[in-house]
Amino acid sequence: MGFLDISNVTKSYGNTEVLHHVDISVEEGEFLVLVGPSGCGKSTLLNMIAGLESITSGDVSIKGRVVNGVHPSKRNIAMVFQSYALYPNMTVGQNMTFGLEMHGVPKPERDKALADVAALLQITPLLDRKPGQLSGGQRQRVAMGRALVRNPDVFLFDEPLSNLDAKLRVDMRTEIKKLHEKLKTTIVYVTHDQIEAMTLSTRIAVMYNGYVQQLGTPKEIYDTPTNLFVAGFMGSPSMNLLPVEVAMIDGAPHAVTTDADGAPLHLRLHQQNLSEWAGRKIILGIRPEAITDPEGADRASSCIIPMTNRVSVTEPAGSDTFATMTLAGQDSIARMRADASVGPGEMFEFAINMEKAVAFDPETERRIVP
Amino acid sequence: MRGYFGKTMTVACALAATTSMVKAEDVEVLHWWTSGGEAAALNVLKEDLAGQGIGWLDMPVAGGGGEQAMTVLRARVTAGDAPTAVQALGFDILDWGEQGSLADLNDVAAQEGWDAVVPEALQFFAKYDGKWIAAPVNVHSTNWVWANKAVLDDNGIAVPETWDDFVAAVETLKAAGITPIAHGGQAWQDATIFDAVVMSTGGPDLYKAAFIDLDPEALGSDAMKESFDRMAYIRANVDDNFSGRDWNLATAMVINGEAGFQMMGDWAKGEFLNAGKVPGQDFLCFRFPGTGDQVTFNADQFMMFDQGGVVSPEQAALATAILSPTFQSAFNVVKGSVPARTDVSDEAFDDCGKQGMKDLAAAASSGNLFGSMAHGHANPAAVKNAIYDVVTAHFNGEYDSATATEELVNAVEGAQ
Amino acid sequence: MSAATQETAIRTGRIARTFIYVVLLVFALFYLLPFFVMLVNSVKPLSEITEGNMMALPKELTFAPWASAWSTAQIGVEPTGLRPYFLNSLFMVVPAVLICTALGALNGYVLTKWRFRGDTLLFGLMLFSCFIPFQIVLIPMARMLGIMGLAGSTAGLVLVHVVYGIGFSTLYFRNYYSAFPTELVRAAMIDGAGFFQIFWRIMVPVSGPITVVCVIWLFTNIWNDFLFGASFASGSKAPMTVALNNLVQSSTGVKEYNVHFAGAILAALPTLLVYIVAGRYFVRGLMAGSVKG
Amino acid sequence: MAHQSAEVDFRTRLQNWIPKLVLSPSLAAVLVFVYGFILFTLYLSFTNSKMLPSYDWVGFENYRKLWGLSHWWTAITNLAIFATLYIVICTAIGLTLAILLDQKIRGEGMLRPIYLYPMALSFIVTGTAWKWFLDPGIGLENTMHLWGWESFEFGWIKDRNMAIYTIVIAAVWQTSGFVMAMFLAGLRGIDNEILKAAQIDGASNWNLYRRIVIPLLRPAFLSAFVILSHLAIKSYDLVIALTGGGPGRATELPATFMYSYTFSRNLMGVGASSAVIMLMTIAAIMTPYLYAELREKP
Repeated sequence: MGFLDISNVTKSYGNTEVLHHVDISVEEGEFLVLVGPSGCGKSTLLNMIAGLESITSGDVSIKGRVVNGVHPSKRNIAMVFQSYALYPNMTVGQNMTFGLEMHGVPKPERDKALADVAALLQITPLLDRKPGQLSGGQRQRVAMGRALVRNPDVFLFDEPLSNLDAKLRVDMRTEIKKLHEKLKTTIVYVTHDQIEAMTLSTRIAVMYNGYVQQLGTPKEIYDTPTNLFVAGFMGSPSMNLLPVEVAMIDGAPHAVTTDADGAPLHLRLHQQNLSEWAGRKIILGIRPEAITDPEGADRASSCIIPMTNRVSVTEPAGSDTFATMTLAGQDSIARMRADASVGPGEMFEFAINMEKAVAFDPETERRIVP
Repeated sequence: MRGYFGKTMTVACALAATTSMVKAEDVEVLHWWTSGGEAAALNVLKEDLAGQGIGWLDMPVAGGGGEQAMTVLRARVTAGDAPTAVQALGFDILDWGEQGSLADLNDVAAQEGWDAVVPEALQFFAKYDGKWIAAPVNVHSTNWVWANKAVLDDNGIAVPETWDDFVAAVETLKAAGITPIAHGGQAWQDATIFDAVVMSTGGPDLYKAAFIDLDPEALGSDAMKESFDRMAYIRANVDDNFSGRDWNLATAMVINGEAGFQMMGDWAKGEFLNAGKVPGQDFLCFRFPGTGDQVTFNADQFMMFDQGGVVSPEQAALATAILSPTFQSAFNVVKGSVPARTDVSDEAFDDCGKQGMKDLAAAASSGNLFGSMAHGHANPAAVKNAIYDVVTAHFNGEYDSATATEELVNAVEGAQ
Repeated sequence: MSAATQETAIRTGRIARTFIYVVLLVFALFYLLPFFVMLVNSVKPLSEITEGNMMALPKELTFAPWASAWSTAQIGVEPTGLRPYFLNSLFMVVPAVLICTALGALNGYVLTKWRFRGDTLLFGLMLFSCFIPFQIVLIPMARMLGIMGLAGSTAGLVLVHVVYGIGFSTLYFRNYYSAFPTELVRAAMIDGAGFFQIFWRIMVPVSGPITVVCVIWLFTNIWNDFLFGASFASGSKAPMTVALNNLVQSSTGVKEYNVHFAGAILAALPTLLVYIVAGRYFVRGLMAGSVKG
Repeated sequence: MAHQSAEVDFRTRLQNWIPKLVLSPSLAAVLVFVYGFILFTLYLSFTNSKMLPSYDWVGFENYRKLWGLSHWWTAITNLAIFATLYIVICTAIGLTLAILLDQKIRGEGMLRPIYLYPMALSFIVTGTAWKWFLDPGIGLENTMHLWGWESFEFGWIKDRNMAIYTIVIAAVWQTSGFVMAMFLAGLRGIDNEILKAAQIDGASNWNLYRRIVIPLLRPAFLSAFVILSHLAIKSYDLVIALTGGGPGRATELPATFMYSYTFSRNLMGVGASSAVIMLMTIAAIMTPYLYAELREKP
């Protein structure tokens, strides 16, 4: 039994079930990110943990106590909202200590907690201001401060960074990560941004259509996505998903497809069990960074194969250069070193790390486990 | 209604309630006499009661010649909170009598001998089912004509005795560039003239048959059509601006010499007096031509609401005070009307007042005293208003006389 | 200048501006005219009114009508003027407005922040109640007040005004609160604030603008009501409008128009004051919610 | 809340009930004092109630009578004319004034209360001022004549075909300022960036208002419509003070009709049936509006 247990939880509005049998167990000090496109049920799940929405069936328990139906304020949780939800009529200090006041904490203790947290977040000079006088980043800090002051069992974050501009978002991301490492708190964090999910979490739950599609460490999620949705959703640029046919060539399974000019292309598959799929179609998933210029190829890999193809577009992104080509009749992206010399329309010899390639069953959309 | 339950509810209702608990020795009086003279006259009554140790809770609601007060009364009675005494007119009193809400004043009446001094036509409205249910205060007669004496003299016009005299006088004034008739175009004012015109045209027989007996034949008769023609003539001789005008602004036109005549009840006298005019000297009052012997009246009375089967001593005192000759005289001198009892001395009254009293006594004894249709003393409210509709529509040119006569029959029938 | 003004991005030329000012002033005249008629005639002797032109300025200036309307005019049997009734109105209008505003705010809060199945229907029912003509409720209302023992009392009158004011006050607050972020309420819930604590500490402090709108609306309507006042609290507890009506509507007495107009202006002073003082916040309040639908 | 495996504390359960408890007094009041009374009126309309409510059932007799009255037809025709003109003109004037007042006008603080104040006055006496003003003999027409414009004519209030329009004038006078405030608030709430963008796109002022601003004011239009239609239907004081329903019965409205039949003519049954017809009309107009409005924002 974990620190925060979500067992077999569902949520229905009327006859429509919007969340189906969710099971997640979070250990103390873990940073769990719920990620998924909007409408996937991640915020609903968070609100159910918070007690803001009722649980249709199943249990949520915190520290071994089932909290279904327990008032939000009695769950010893704190929440940071997307809009920060700072009370406009109160000063920063009042905002941060409102929860303690409501819980009957005496004023001297409140003041001490406030001073500590304000120092930690470096917002001490702002305590007498009203939220309206703060910048976006400052409000974000205050919102976090309000949660920290409570010293709760679980922190809940509801897309806390999505209202910030790009640079601030990266800074705050780092800051949250630092805070977590320092305070070792248990966090459930909702976002639709897979980079936030990857960078912050100790574990990720990818959600879609009311189901948890995959629960695992960032590396598991990234390298071995359990299905096509997770594969496509996680990673940027997203994984190239190529419809290919498996054929046995020289006793080894190969993916048979076409290149940009329509010429046949045979890619040796790393997974031996794909022999069973000979003559059938699969979807082959290759991350952009597994298709590189030969100099950039991963030398540790045991299965690098060459492929010549025509490049249609190149996008230098500073640290890398992305090359778009047609593979299996669709646009695919390769990630090359920044100084790789390639131009649009040119033929180029790529190196593909087939060890990193994953195969999916086109019928079930699930990964074919090696 | 004010039982135990009611009180607990009041307390339970967090709104701190201060209900109008009428103290035993107080009378609560609903009336609509709020203008200076009227209220001062009523104060005589209040003082009288105060002399007997009876308090007066005043509850004035003006508007629409008592209509507003009647609406309020209905709310009060429905709420189970009826006032002690309520000013009322004509058929309203009988309607309340029919509801059984009024106290039986027969004992007081017998003691004071009301039957002998109150004219019979008036008793009709003060009694229900043989029981006195209201104490009459005054009698207004409504078939008066008011004239500016200077204007009449300047144009060599004598007081017109007949319709033809009147037409001649009107023509003379018109020729002289003076508005012959001052009038305010409101339904009740139109109807006030209509009362007099019908009385003049068809005599008391037509008036009684049409307005009191509601005889369809009388209502549709040629004489009725003739009356409408005369209304049309009057309409042709008021100024273009008459519509919607208050009656007292019309009176002001006579006072200022802009117009020659106004047909209006005796309350118009107050306006003349208030403007410093002297009856007989500056202005004249006479009966509408052709109605010299008749009086159409309306009478204000006070109904007494039943206080649980008995007439309370306060109600008896109030009723007695109302019909006392001193109050009758004091009040009516100020109000412009004449006393409801015919044995009051006319000493305190002015010329118009004296004549009014004489006319009333004469009409009462000769059977020429009739309730005014226009003022709700000839037929019930629904019928009255139905007649108003037709008279007003005709006066404003919507119907010609033939149509109006026809519509009158239909309207009265429909309202019964 | 108005507090609600914000920089308008639209530019207009000189001729257009002149035209705008002319139009605005013409309308100002249109709105002021009846008031001018009332004011001018309230400072004339009666004789000047009955004989002359009512648009003309007074030849003889007199404030006697004002004094009379306030303290000596005949309202009932006693020549009390409007003065005693002023307090009656105040005792009626203040509690009614306070209760009705408070209920409206609470209802708006529930209907936007504590939604439940069927809440919209309930709101629709409340809103539709604004449209009921008062004439038809008079008799049944009298019966109810009688049953409750509130007939003829100020408390009864307050109850009546509260009941028929709730529709609009709820409408105003509901529209206002629906634009207020629900996350704040959720944050306060997690912070441990209860239903009333959230209302009092979070909602009320931000409700200033809409409260102004609601109070102005209710104050004006209740202050100017005649029908209920006359039916449920006449006599010595009658509100100002009933007294004014008694002053103005005498049917067979002498009509002192100058006193009537003075009385009318006196009776309207509180509402005029409310409009002038709170007028600037009024537009701001409307802006903050009620017209955003 | 199907699965209650854990401690559900009392406070939480209370918290779930408090909102409904808070709403219930208002709701109970509305149910009894509005809907209860409507049912009562409906019942009365089928009885032969005269001065006071009675309980003698007469079926549709009152409705038959009602529709046979030329009076009633006048009243509903007048309401149609009055309500349409009143709502349209008030909205037009309110919108125009709001737009003009939004042009950074000097003295806006002075003008606004002038436009608004009529709403604060009761028609009991303002009606008299209007009546005088509209009276050709003593009001505007007379004044114009005195000023030398002899041919000026304005006698609508005395003309039974035109009198209803004078009611419209006075009603517009009373409420258009209020409507102006609503539109002004709407205008002030519009994001200036939208206006700037439209100007950069080359829209003239006219087009700017017609194509951008007025469509954005939709909520203000709707609020104005609710308030104006409710005032139009309830207009009573106005008619009584201004024309008393005259000349003749030319300016009778359903509200005055209802009052007159219920209280002056002691025909409460007919009065109740007219009230029922009126309520049905209101419901027919308002329900689709309320439905659309309330459904839009779930």
